[in-house]
Amino acid sequence: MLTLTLLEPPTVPLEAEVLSPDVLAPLSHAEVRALPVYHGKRRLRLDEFFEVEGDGSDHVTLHGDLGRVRWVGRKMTRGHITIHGPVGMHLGAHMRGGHIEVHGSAADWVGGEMAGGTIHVRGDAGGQVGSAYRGSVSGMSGGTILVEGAAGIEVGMRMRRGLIAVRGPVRDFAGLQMKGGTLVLMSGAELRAGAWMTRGTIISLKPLRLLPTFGLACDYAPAFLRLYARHLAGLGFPLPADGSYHRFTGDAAVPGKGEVLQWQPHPA
Amino acid sequence: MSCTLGEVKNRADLIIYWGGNPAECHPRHFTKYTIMQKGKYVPNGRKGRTMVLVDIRETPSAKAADIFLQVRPGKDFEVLTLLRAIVKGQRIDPRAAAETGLTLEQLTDLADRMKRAKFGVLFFGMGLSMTRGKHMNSAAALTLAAELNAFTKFVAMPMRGHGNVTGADVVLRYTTGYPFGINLCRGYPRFNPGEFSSVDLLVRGDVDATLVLGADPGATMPQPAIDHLARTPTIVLDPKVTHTSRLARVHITTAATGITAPGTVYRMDEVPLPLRPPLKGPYPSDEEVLRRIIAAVRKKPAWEPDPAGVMAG
Amino acid sequence: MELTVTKNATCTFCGCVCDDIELHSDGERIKETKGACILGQSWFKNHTAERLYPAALVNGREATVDEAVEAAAEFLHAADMPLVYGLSNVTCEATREAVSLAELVGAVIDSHTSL
Amino acid sequence: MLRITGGTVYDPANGVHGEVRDVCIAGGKVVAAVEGGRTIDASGMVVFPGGVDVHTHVAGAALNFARGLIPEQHRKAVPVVHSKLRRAGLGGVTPTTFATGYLYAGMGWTTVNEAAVPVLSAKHTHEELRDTPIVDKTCCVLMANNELLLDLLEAGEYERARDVLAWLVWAAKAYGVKAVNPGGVAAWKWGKDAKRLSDPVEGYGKMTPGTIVAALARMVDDLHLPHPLHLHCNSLGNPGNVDVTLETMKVLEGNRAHLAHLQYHAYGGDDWGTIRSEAVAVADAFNANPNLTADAGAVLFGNTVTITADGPWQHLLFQLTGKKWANLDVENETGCGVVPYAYKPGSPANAVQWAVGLELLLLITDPWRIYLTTDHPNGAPFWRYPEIIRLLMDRDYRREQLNTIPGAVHSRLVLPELTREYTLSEIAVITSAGPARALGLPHKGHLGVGADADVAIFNVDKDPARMFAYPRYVIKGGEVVIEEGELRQVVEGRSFAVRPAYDEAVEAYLRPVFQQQYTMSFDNYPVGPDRVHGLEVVGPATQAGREPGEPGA
Repeated sequence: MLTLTLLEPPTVPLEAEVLSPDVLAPLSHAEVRALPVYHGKRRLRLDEFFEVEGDGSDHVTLHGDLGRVRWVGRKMTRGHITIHGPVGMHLGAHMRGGHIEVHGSAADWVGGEMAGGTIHVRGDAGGQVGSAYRGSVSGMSGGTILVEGAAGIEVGMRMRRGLIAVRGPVRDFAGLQMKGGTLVLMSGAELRAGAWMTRGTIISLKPLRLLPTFGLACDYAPAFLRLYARHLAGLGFPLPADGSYHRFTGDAAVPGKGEVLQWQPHPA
Repeated sequence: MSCTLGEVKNRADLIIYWGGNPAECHPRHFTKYTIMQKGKYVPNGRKGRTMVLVDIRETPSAKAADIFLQVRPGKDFEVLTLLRAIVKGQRIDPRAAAETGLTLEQLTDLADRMKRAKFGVLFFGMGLSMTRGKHMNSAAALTLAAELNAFTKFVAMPMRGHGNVTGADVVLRYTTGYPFGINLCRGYPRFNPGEFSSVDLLVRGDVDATLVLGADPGATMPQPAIDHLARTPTIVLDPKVTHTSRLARVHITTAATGITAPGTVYRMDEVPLPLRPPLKGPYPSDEEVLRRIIAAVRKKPAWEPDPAGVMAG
Repeated sequence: MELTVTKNATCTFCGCVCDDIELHSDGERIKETKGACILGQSWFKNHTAERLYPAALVNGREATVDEAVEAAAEFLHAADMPLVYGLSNVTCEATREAVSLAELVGAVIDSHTSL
Repeated sequence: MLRITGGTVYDPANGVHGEVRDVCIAGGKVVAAVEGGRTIDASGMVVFPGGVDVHTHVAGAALNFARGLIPEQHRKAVPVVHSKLRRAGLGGVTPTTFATGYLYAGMGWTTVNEAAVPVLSAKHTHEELRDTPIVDKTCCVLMANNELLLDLLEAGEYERARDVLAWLVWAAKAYGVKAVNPGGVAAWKWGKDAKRLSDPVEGYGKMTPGTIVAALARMVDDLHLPHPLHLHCNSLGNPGNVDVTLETMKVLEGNRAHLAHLQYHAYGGDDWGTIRSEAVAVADAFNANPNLTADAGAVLFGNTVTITADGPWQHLLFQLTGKKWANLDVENETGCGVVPYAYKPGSPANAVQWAVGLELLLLITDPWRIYLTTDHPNGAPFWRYPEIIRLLMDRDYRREQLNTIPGAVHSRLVLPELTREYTLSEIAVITSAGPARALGLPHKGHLGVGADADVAIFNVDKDPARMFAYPRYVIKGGEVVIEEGELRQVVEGRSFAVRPAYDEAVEAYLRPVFQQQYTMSFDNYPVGPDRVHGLEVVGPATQAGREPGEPGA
């Protein structure tokens, strides 16, 4: 067990991609303390910012106001990171495995281009959850991201596989250019959900203001959804047992074969 | 999908302005580059061209247009996306289309004109690129133009404002690979719009000193950004004492670009042009002041980035 | 007084960057702007060769350029994460130096484009 | 002053093929002897003249356009971290300007020819070249779709066209004349192409690609430019384009030409499914035409970005790959397209392209006429040249690599049958001596007395890829820039330009036509000599006189 407590919030962003079990687990206490972090343009030691308790471990706990601490869990493949407090951008970016739990909010790019593992944010998340970085062909290609609070714009942009579920409302362009995977919106989204999507599924429990290039295909309660609902319920995101779904397809502009399932409380 | 403005002058028979008001913001655009010119392959000038204006309100530019299409505010992305679908022959629900403020008929007519044009051009302004959807609105315009090349020759380009912002883009790209928002804190260029864009950096309070040149954020940025500029050391190089100068720790008056300072600037289509300053002023150029600051920094203990601090892949 | 004529001058007010302007100036002010549009006219006439502003200000007080340059260098050098911002109405030659400076002080460099 | 002692010297231009001898340097030049100064002990090492790249795209509007299009590739690139010596930048498929200089010098290359410059944006190209350190530079201006020229040729005014061309070359401060897809880009302005040499060019009555090629090659020879017409043939990259390439060799009628990236012009077959190598036919015809030189335009498997003034080809690539595409047409002059691309060994078409580049290098008998290039970044980034050297020098390695492509493709190639292995001396020819000669730079590509002191010193290594990727020393203009494989000093490069003779009265013709067809002022069009960093006017065809666009006496 390794516990890191932020002494005081950094004055400029602190890039700390070393805060990953893959890097930390094999190290001694002293080695952990000496790891490099980047405070703006300065390379400094980890222990100049964090009180370090314990030796390197697959179980890492972070405490404090980490809102400016970026790249936690970058490229991690194993282990657990638990964060008590807010955390900065790029949490779990390019992650391949393991588990990140945030008791607080996370900034933009949670799970950017992640390929596997689980990220659970108890508070809000910023924009670009599970998204592609600028220019990349694909965003998230596997794994699970659960957000209990709200999320920002471009959630799941260009995602190819995996699951993103957001309990709170999300802003514009959810599932932008989505190519696969599932995006569950428990409280709906603002504008342009599913814009330019080619494949994949967006499930929304609230009505969405879809683009005019989406068409209503049918009204149904698909069998696979019951299975999926069981999986989601296990993650704490239960879908309603009653009602049915409007199934929209689009985006015809691409043209794409994505589907948007919008829950209807009363069967049509 | 772009071209230099002479291509438009010589060839374009369909000219669309979207979310811009050239009559007031780029007054000579019509007469020097687009609709009014007699082109090599458009010998009849204005008569040989169709101009379409798409905007949320009827600006003075509408008077110059053959067709004015009034889009409901915030629906530009929807209209461009609809056009992409219509161009590809996709079926659209007329009621859904009508929510944009334009009828399916109007949209289909525009799509047909675009496909039938011998050489079409779509100029998009800040009404598109700076409203809700921002870079995706621009992407929609560029994608539509690219896809139209399956039918005819079609280009799109932003109506960029402010003097030499295009030149900044050009120089940043060849020195760093990226057009704007470049982080050099680790000694090499990194790019992530939103993370390294000035407004975001200042609003979040991520930076702890700012050098401002060729801009007046103190007059244009949101208040939290201005507050941060006032709170942290700000340095301004400008031909005038600006709003930003007044909240800055340091202001240096510099020569005015093209009036008292020589050099190179780029037109919105990335054509480089020399400056011929008519006056000799009392102030040094930005270039010279920057060189002097560089020389002063070089006298201090060097900041050396960590060669091992490369964030791979 | 004899006016100096500058042909094919370039106006940098808007993105059109018209380079066919004829300027007539008396050494201190531009008196006539043939070919410029209404925005260009006011741009050219709004700048003169006069000394209307102090050479430099440091903490709101007039200073020499050398003092201001030294203060600027000190702030940027000392900062952990400086920002170089703007570049919308400076020459490419100035932008080129701005990149060099940004590199030297480990800054973020950004233009008006990102707004 | 510098003496390099004990090295095994390869200086094929002076008949030196692996002899242990000293190279002495003073004043930036190779000299017969020096007294004192530094000595580099190159015992057991190999000494080459600095590399010369006859065809690359390292600076200018098109490349810079591409840079902006591929942030995802930049993230994967090897960065250059700022230091006291080095400016920051990125390597990768479109290196930034400073990185370009470091990377070329870092593998012993000291002169590069930027092969595609529109006159309209030549100022920009020179700006970028100014920030491309160490290497010396030349550039070629794009002419084969220039409407000022085509209109004159259409009207039968050859001599005035030649004067215009000469004026444009100097206005751009260029070194050579480039022709890209002659007539095809002009047609592309209407969304059309001109693939065959007899195809009419959209917008013209008499012009065909064939007449344009013939006229331009003749003009370049009439003007005695040091470098022949730099020719990107029509129908680039299309299956079955071998006929166009062979016909192009004929319409040149004995005028000199340098055929750029020949690999992209040596295909048989009817479509992408049946594409096959026609390297034998192309090499045979090429061998029989001593007026020609060529560069390989070799392809290596991996990610890159394709950039060419050949707009129609780029639109086709976009349709084939369905990925990003950007196109930039330049008024009255040219256009360019940009498509990020990955060459995959599993793709039969890509496998053919990979093989054809090597085949041409192995089948063309005279190494003095074929040069190593990848048409950077089109076939592969230039910093991968050492991998190609290994493929040329080591047939066992070549055989291994053949196993990585689909077996069914072998029957469409001749590569499996080719046993030739390049010698070190031949490598020195195709990377330095040959391209220097083709460019007409007498002070480059050799180590004789009077040559520019550009020298690369390599460890002897069983693996030529490693050997040529990491020189022990690189000397540029007499200064040691790389030592023990590391950058030690950054020097500025020079820019060579020619000033061909033309009748100054041509300006009186050009001015009104220009004002009608262009959108900038005629007087702002030429690049002033003061704006070209390290400008050095070379070549026999130099004319003194007033600057283009400047008022006459």
